[in-house]
Amino acid sequence: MGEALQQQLAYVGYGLYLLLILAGGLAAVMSTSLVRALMGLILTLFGVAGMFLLMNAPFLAFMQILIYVGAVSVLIFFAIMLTKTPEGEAGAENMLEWIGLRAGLAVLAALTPAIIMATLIVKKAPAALALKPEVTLAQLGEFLTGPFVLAFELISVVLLAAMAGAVVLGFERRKGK
Amino acid sequence: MPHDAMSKLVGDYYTTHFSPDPTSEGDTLILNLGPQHPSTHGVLRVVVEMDGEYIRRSEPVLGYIHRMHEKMGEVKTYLQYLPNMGRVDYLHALAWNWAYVGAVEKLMGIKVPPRAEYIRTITCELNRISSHLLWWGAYILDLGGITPIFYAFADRERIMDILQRVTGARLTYCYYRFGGVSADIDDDFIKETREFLQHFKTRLPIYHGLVTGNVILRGRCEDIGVLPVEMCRRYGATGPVLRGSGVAYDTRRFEPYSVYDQLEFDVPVGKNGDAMDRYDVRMAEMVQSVRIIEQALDALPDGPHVSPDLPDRFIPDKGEVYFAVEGARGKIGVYILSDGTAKPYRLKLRSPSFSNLHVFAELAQGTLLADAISIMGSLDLVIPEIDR
Amino acid sequence: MSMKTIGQTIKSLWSLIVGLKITTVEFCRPQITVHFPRKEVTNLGTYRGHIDLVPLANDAQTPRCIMCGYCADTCPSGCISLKFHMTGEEVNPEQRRRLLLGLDVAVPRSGGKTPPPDKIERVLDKFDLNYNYCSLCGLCVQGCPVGSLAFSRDVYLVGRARQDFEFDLLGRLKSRAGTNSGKAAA
Amino acid sequence: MIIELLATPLGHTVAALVAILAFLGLNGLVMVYMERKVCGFIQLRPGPFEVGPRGLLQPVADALKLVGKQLVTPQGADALLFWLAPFISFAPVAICFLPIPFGPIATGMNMNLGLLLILAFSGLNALSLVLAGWGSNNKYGLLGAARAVAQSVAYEVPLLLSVLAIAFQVGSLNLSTIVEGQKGILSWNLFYQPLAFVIYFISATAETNRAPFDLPEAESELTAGFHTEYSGMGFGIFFLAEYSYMIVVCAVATALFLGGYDGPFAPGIWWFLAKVFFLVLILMFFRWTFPRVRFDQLLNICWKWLIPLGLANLIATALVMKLVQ
Amino acid sequence: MIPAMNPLVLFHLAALLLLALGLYGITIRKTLVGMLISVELMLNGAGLALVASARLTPALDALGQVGTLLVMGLAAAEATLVLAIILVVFKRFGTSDSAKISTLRG
Repeated sequence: MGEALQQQLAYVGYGLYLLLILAGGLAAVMSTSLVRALMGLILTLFGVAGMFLLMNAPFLAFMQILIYVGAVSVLIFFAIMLTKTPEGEAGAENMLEWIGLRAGLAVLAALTPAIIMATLIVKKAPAALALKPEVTLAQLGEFLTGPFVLAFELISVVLLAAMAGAVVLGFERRKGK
Repeated sequence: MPHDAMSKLVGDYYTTHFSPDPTSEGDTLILNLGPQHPSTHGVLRVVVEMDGEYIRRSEPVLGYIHRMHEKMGEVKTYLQYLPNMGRVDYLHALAWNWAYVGAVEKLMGIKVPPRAEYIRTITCELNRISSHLLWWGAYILDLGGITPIFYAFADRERIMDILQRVTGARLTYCYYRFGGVSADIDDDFIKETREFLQHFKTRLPIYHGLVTGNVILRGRCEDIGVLPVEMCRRYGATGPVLRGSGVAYDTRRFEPYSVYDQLEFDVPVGKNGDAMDRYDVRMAEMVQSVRIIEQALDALPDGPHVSPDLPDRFIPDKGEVYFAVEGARGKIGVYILSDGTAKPYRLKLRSPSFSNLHVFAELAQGTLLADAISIMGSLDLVIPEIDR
Repeated sequence: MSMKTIGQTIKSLWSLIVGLKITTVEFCRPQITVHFPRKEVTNLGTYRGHIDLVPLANDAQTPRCIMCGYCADTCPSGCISLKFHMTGEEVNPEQRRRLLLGLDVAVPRSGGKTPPPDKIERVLDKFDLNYNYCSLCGLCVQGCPVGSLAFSRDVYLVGRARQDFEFDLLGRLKSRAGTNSGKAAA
Repeated sequence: MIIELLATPLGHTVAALVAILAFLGLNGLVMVYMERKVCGFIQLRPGPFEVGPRGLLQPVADALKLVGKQLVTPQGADALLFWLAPFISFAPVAICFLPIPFGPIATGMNMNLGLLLILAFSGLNALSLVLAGWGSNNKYGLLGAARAVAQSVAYEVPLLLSVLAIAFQVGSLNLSTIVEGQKGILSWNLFYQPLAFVIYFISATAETNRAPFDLPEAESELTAGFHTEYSGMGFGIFFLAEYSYMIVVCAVATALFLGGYDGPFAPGIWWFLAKVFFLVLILMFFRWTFPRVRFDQLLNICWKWLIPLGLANLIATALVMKLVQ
Repeated sequence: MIPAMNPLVLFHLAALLLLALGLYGITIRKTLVGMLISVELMLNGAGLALVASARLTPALDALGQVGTLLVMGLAAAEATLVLAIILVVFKRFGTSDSAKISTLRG
């Protein structure tokens, strides 16, 4: 397989993943049903995972699926189920009266930074290097336990705190009855 | 989703009139268990209000298999009503046979020959074992164990073969007659019964090993559905449900009928009144039934199997009578009010499942759904008996 | 964690292994299913099917029935119906009434002894059974004073319509007698 | 040309995927037959025996029946999510087969992070159950979905812990490398990490929703849980996914603990399959022997026993590895 | 293909797309769960940009990946906590609509 073919395949892959991200992202923000929005998010997550793969970072891609798709999105699903917010949650009827103002503001909020940054990215882009060899797990591990040990530990503490907090809040809910 | 749409969809009287718990804060789920549900054994329906997996309130809804047995008793002659008795509780049909036949005999003063009494005891106890076996299998099935019911049915099949030999039926027996039984037992019957008892004694340890000792089953039964004696008294629970709570009340022992006062047997009782105790009581009762059958077979006298001096027509004098026997599910009572005609003026059946069922609503309160299923199974309900 | 907890845990794990042992043993045991079309169960002799008429000992065409109507009266679901007519001459209206009511006819459990026939004979025209409603209680068979009813032994009786279970027992008896005699002739 | 194409990594992967799909279909039939025969024999009955010789064609008949059935979408259900769920449940399982070394060369995709890939994609199973339960507009389905989430999230932790112990020991997440390290029965990881094996197997039973941990579909409580409303092939695909998933977890167990394709005389692939199906047989015996646990008991087993034990095992492994070094 | 469209730019544009979508979503969504979903979108964009920068520029490679990993961990923690908060809010207000749970309204 020639270098050129691989290059082309990479572009095709990029296009595919971009499409996933776009479609999923749109579904995530536009869909009236929260569960469908979540499905959109998951689609996006897969697209991002694909981009990680394109950048030859499979570990990150799998972690993306393991953590985001396997855990975070399931948690969000739980939140949807427990709050019982049925379709039309985005306020379908409300949205109609707001559509001019609110949607316009939202588009503005999204587009302003997007346009500025896109111009910056395109204009001031440094040259891309060729893809570096895959970072091995061992390297990552050394990094995490070496210079980044503090961040690593902090994340552990944050996770622990989040868990404890969730448990405490959950118990408060039970007691409230 | 679903919730709002669903609350609009349900329109049944019992669901819409199921008054929500005043203390509930609105995020509860009204769930219909039954009438088609794998664990409601036939057509019982229970409306439950659930908070997550916990049951807030529950309410049994009866009447899906109501067949007007009591009313039928008023339009049929005494003899014609007899086959109905096998269909009230089809799992322990002979006990119902006995209760009705005994009541009429008491009303008309008919003497039963001793051989018939022993035959009745043997067949009724065999039927009790088969009923308990079915309960055992079905209960474990409710708890998710699928295999035991097949073993139970293999043994039940042998009991049914034995009973078919004399009764001609395999489930809804109509075997007892006023003044005796409809057919005499022969040597083959006795031989087969003895063989079965030997076989059954070897099977029981297997059952205990497979199920009783199993830690998962114990986890599902122990401390589940603890039924205090006071509550039994309030609801009139009888049978293994009552004995599981530690009250050694058994009609066979405390209001002895037939030849039960001449036979030796224990009345097994539980301690805490949880589902495991009810389970243990039933398992021990099967052993006692085996004991009773063995003694009865040994003591079986010769003689006629049906009283020779029976009246031509069964028309009792005016009067009323109540006769109770111990069924597999509890105390079976038949009350007859006679106005001197060929048909009863009023016939009332006291079915144990009816009383036992109503314990469920209170027991299930605040338990997990899975526990409620376990409790319901441990009460050993036969739904047609509830809706007489 | 105390030793007791560990001991209990081991015990409970052992109970699971005991269960697996039992299922393994049963796994290796021969099956007890009786495959119907290939094998049949052996206890069909005590099976009770619908009722059938029993012929006289010396005449396979005529049922033992004395037309007392006991079976029809006793049947809880009323699925037996019979019709008969009388032959002979000296029947006065009073006798006829008594006969129709069955007052002089054999009483149950009198061993089938009929009262003096008064020179009349009764002929059974029809003996129908609606098996759809029968609950096989056996009250008719037991009550029959002359033992004219017996259970059939046909386990594999099937039908597709209600009419398939409305039996003309007299016709069955006759056809049975016919085939029997035919067999005897052959 | 074809040989050349197959030799490229991409061609190899595509060919492997096709082979895996074929294997999954066949495997579904075999497992259905096996399960019914096993449960039949345990219950003293013959199991399927009418269709074909010894009932061998029964699964085919079942499959045809499922394909031929009408697909019913319940009233008020979210049709898109409802029909998406079976495919979300099936597709990741097929991907999970890629890194499994069936034989010395019979590996779909020999990748360094194979184990991680399997763990990542098997986590999607929970999502499909939730979607199915939510999408079917059924209270039983919803309860089943809630159970599925809690169960699979909880049991993923001990599963990861036990797998990590092996990864620590071998120093690789490549399944082929892990298998290569186990030559001869005495070097099987089972004997070095028995605790990890037990934890893994229990968690795997729970992750595949097999009895006694089949709470999301507990038929005596929730009628059929998340797939109450599915008819025809919707149910069929869930079924197929469940059986394929069983193969995945048993194959991983074989590769991690039982020496993979290691074995004398016969070619490796037969040894691998034999070990996998032996584990599957054990799973089936579990199902037909034990009653179902209750939900809180299920979580208690996980949080009070499996996770602490798994952590202890992991730490012990790490210490031993450090000392040996 | 315009010359500036090297892979790095492409990946960064994808990340930017995620950010924009997330921003739009967080503005237009009215429920807390919807906002959470939008936040996840933005976090993903951040992760993507980090990795792209690390992989395709002379920057330290492992650094970007570790950073993204940490972002993922944070996202998990955040989701847990937000879930709990949503539960409490829902319990107290009976809704998770952000407009309705403002008690400071006049």
